[in-house]
Amino acid sequence: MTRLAVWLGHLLIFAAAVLVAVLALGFLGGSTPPVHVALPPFFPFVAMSLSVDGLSAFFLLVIALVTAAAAIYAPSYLEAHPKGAGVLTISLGMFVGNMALVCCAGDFVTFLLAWEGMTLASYVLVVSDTRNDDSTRAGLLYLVMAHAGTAALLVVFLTLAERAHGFDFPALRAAARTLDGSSRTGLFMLALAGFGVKAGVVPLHVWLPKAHPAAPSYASALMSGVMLKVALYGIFRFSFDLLAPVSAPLPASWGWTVLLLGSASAVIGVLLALQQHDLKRLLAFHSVENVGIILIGTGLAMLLGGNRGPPQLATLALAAALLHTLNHAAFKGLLFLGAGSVQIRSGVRNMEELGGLARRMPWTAWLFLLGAVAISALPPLNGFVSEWMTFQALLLGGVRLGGASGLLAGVAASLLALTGGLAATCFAKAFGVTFLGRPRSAHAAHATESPAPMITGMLLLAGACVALGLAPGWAMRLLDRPTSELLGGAGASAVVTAHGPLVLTAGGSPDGLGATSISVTAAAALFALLAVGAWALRSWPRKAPRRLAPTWTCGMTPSARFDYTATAFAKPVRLIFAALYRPRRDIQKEIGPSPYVVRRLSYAGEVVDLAETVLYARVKRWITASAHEIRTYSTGRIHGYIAFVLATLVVSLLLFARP
Amino acid sequence: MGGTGQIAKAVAQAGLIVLLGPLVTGFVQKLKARLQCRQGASVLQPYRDLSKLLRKGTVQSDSASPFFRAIPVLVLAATVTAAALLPVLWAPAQPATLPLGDAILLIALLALARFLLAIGALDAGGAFGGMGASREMTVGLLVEPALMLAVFSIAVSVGTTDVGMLAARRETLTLAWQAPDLLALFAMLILMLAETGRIPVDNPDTHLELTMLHEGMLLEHSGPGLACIVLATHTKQLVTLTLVAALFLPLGLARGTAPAEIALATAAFAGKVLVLATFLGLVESSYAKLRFFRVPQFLGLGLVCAFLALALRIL
Amino acid sequence: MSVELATRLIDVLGALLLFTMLLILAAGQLFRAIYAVAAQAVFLGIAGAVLAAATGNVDLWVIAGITILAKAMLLPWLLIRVVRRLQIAREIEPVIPSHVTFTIAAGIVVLAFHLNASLGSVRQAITGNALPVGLTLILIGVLVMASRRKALVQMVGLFASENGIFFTAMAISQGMPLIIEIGIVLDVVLGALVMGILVLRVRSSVDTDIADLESLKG
Amino acid sequence: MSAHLLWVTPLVPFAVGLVMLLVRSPRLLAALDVAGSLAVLGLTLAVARTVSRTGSVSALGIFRADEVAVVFLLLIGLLAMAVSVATVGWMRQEVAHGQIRADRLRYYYPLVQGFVATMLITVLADNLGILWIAMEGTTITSALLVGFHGDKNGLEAAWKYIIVTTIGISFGLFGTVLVYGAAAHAQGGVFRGAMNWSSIAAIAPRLDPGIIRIGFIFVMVGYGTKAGLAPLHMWLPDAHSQAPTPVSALLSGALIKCALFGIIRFHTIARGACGPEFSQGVLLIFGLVSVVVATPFIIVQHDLKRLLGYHSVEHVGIIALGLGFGGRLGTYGALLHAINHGVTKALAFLIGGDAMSRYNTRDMRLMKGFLGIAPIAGTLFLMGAFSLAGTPPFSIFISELMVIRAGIATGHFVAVAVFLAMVVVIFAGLIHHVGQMVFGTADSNADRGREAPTLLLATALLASVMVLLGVWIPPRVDRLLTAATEVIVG
Repeated sequence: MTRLAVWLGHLLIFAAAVLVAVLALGFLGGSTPPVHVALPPFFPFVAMSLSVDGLSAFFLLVIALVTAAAAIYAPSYLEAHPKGAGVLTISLGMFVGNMALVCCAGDFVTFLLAWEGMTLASYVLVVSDTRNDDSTRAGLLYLVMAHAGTAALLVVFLTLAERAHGFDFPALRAAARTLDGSSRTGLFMLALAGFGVKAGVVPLHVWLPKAHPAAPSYASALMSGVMLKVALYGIFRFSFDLLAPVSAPLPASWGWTVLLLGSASAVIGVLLALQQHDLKRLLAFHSVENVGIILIGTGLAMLLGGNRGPPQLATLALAAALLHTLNHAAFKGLLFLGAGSVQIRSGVRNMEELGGLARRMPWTAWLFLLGAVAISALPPLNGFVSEWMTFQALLLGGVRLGGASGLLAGVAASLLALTGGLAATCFAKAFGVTFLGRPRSAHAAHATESPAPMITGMLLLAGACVALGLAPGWAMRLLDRPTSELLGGAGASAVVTAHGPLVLTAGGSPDGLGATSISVTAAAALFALLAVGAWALRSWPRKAPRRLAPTWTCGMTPSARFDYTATAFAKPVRLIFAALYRPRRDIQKEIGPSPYVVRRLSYAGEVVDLAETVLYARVKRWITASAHEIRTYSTGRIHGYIAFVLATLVVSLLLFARP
Repeated sequence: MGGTGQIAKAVAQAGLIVLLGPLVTGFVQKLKARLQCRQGASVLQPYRDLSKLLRKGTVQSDSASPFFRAIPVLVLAATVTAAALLPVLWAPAQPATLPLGDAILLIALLALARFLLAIGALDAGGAFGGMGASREMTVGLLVEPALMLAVFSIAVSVGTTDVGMLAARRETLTLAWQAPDLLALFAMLILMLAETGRIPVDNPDTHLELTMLHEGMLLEHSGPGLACIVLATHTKQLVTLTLVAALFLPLGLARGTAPAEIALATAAFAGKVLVLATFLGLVESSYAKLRFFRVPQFLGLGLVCAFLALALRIL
Repeated sequence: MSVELATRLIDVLGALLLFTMLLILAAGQLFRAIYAVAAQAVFLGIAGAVLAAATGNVDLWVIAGITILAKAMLLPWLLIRVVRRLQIAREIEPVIPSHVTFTIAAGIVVLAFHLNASLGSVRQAITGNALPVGLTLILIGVLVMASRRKALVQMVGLFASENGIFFTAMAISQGMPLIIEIGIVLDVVLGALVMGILVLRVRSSVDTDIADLESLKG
Repeated sequence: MSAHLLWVTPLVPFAVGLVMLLVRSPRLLAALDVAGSLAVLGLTLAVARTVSRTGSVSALGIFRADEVAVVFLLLIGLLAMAVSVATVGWMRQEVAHGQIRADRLRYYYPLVQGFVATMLITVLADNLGILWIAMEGTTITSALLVGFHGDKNGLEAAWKYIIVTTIGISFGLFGTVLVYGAAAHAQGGVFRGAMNWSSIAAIAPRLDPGIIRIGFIFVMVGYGTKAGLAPLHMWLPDAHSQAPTPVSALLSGALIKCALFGIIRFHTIARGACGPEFSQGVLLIFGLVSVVVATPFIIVQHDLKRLLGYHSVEHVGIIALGLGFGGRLGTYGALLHAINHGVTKALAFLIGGDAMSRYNTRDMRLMKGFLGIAPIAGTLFLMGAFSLAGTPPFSIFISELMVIRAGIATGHFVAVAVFLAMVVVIFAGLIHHVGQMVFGTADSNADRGREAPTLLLATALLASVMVLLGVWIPPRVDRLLTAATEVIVG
């Protein structure tokens, strides 16, 4: 009964997602004017409305893509994890619907209500395992930070609304025109903080790696793959649209801030991800990294936009950011779904207890590998395309801007390069330790392949990864409307795929000389040909036999104990960046009769997230301590109560009695 | 010039690199032997090893996944694709109509090869593969950004990251060398040592488990598979040398297909590679291998130089 | 009786009220405090009578009568009964030293007259110094409650400060409407009853003074 | 006819209470209780209808119902009804657990009815003296209810409550006297109805500002004590935590609002006499202080009912802030917030009481997995907590939004910033505590009995109001609130 309901619910969500995707594609492909729908009045003082333009449509597409995959995937996932399936289905629907509403909102009340609805629905998903204290704590942290973010947004919106005497975005836009520079920037910073919390920008990211893994995996996929993007939508909407000055480039300080935050998030996110053993936590930290990459592109677009640089450079940067938004949704969704299969089939999330799954769950393994290659920005998949564009934009933009901003772009470029290398290392570890080698626990040894629907969900996203990687022209056409709306000028495809749909071009080089063009498609084709050739060479018909033998372990009988663990794999990095990790390790050693005979050797180590320990822990401690301090002032003595009343009266008489 | 012509040239140059790769290794080995007052094996020894390996049978780890067999192939393919992106003999006159790729793609392809190799090493299980993979990836994550920055510092001066165009443009600029170029070159030389897996970062000759980086990952490969990987290694080495050459000594590159031009270009190429290979040999026989955890400092130097080069260019 | 005379008399009575108030504040013994508050109520009643005579307002006579009945007889009687039932030590221990209390009281008086001085023509609406005196009585009454330990003393203080209110209320434009006054007195008496009940129940259940309970805090 | 409703409305619960004194059987008492409060609700609705038709109505020269009164009247009626329905189940539980002796029920119910009656009079009074008398009446009746359990803590709370609030109330009386004096002076002598709010408000501009200032301050401090504004609030957590649960619900939900009603009445007069800045300034300060003072006590609180008590302090502060920010928006928001907080807090108290008797403790750290043993009530409680914390789609979010907006509109950026910061911290504290209590697994000795249907009925009703006002303000309510705002702002 419930089973049927759950299936129906998810089918409904799937259908809705497909519908939205089709509509969004049509909208992005066509040239229909923005849609505006007025909602019936719910509250006095307020008129609510929906409006969809290019940007909204693009983000709707992002939402729809992952939602569709998750909706296929979820039901059979829930069968293995039966608690509260009904609630989960409903809250999934609420969650996705609210995200879509945020992207469609035409006024700030709708936006805010949908925004908070999104938060609450995802909170329900996070704490869905009500017995688990960790997820409860994670949910609390998530809610509190989200709430703080909302408070910031509230101030921004209300300040605008006061000048606008209205709530719909056109009015707010008009009101923002009348702002002076400093208050405009102040509002932008507030909005950035508000959205940054949800987007997991360092140092506001601490809730993210706790909350995302706590949810059911397909929900984590949606949170990491999509919800962060909804926050980014807010940033795009505010910086380029609502708060933008009429006929001047965006203030340089905005671009600087975003670029710096982006670079920091990218590097710190991936560095922390590298040290995780919990597969889903690792993926969550990678979301911080990827948001950073997106913000790098965004910040650059802010710096270059408004005729500070050649228009096509700004377009390139923004297109890179938007494309990476879509790409990250695809591969991060794929990876989380894969991790979910591992978790549900084996029952553990800790890589150290996994291993050897590639032979037991081949589909999951290969799809996860595909996602890993994509997220490590390795050719020929989609991750590489958007990162290539970002690099080009940084490079050419850096030259064009020169000076401090240019240098900043250079720094961002180097950090981005570092990020790529770290990500590759991290996923070599994640894939290798989880799926390869020998199983390190009974859980892993008895895991079985997950049912077809789950695989189908992953295949959908995998297909997206490949398509976005190999056919950039198609993806660029999706970006035309958003880019030209936000920056004016020609759309993305006119700039990036000027030399044909299969060729990526980075135009606008300083001395106008020929731009750089590459064709991932051609390279991939060559790669495929060469691979076939090499395969032929490798399996040349020869009499020499092919036999199996145990792995070489210096002559001892190999066992799972010989396999390299995740901790060991990440150790070099841990040592290189020790200043940041502050690693802690303690080794207990039981020695036998002679000090050279070691009975047992147990190792425990951990690294810290500096933002958490330095910032949040201290603030929390301070608040609690002062609260306890204040509390001691209320002795339960009635005389104190009376004295307070008397004192209050006298003081307010002294204060207010005379005009 | 049509797209097909370009592809043809690219494939030809790639083929050239693949063919000459082992020779370079042989040359370096010979040079080292001489410097150690040994006779040393012939410069053709690498070819013999390869043919021997190709004829041998395969012993595969029983704990490896089916994917294990595909890895050498993919590694080789990735490396050769990277080779196809380099200007060996020809420098394109104008932007290609059907471009293949630029320096970023090249570095990314090398990274892909490294990634796959690491996966393969972890696949068999066992400590050495894991250790090799971990260390190789660590070195890689330090080398890659530095390499990119060095390339960028050149690229920003001419506004493109297409290696061929870079070479052509810098040739026309008649090597207007400035401080950034020197810094970049210095960085590049350091990185070259790491990227070709040579002393002081790695030691291609050792098979003592605890000191292996690259070799550690190859332990479980055998026969034709190993052959593919070894070939890939040779190729990668020559690719790195050629990249350095293209960036810093873009001399005598042919424009057309006239025999004379080609001859000149070949000679120039041989000369450049010879110089760099000699450098490799000299360093390798005059330095000791660094402890692994000293390597980051060494590479960090390269990283800093590359970054300074880029910064100076932009400012 | 002429208005000036009434005003002078009211001022005198106000002074007496203040004096009794100080007696309560200084009282070291429960009974003294109770008698003082009773006396205060008597003066209050007299003040009502004076005003009634001055203005010929019949209601004020009634009010004066009620005041004397309820506040000068009923409430003190109630208090004394409770004290007897409790059989507690009759000393009044201060919570804060008495010289501090007196300083505060002095400050309060100053404040009251200062505020009164700040008022404008409206002062004619109130006979004589009724406003500052009433203010002082109220505040010092509360001060007594805040600075003395026993529950009963707090009740005494409460009544005293209510006397202040009544004094001002009478003096303001010949008193409030009769029903209101009656209602107020009724409330005061009821409140006193409830307080008495509470005090006794605590005494019977846990053997301590209710004003000393301090288990609820934070 | 319609005018007579005004004195009939409070008379009904009085009569019911008197009848109850003669009744023994608990069932009959409960039935009478429910019937009485249903009648009250009906009457309040009738009054509301009359007022919405014919504007303000007055009777006997001392009663008067305008829109402001109706707002609070409806709140009281709704809460009285919900609470008495919930009491049925709760009382069975208490008697079963031996918390209350069955023979004392016949004192409990009449007191509650009397309490309700006095509250009704408070909001229906036109004569400020009657207002004061009724207010003191609520103190006396509720003080007996607070101490009803008769244990040491209960009596302590009752004592603190009655003493402190009586002091406050007497200040209120003094303020009333001063205002009355000013009015009488302005009109040159006493006259019929000189003490009526309607007539005083009518001549407010002619009143002497100096004495009105002093009077308003006294009323503010006095009725503020009763309303639990910091730093006059200290009795509040004691009383609200020690009272029997339904009474706590009424105290927090309705009584506080009655005190605010008193303040609002004088606020209007003061606006007229000394201009809006003065009284708004006072309200603003008190509101802000209350919010700030409540915060630390909330985040380190473990006693469920004390937590809710301190939370009431915060919300009263918010209402005062709304009035202090002033303007139509702020006042409207304040009134709406009064309703929302009343409904939500009653809901929280009712379910909290159920939880307390299930776990037989007040310490939230010891109540784990409430959601597990009482799924429906747990869900409702979680909703209530989120609403109290100010998250949409619940009603309090809307009213807080209006208050903040009013603050920004009037340029009180500092106040708004402080307020928002505190709201976030309080949110953290509240959700932390509630999460502790709701999630997890319950230990074995928790009472896993099925949930009392009457409790669920009552709380579900309140919850539906809470959610409804969160997503949609019906036009009738909007009209009412707008009219009330007009009455206050003038």
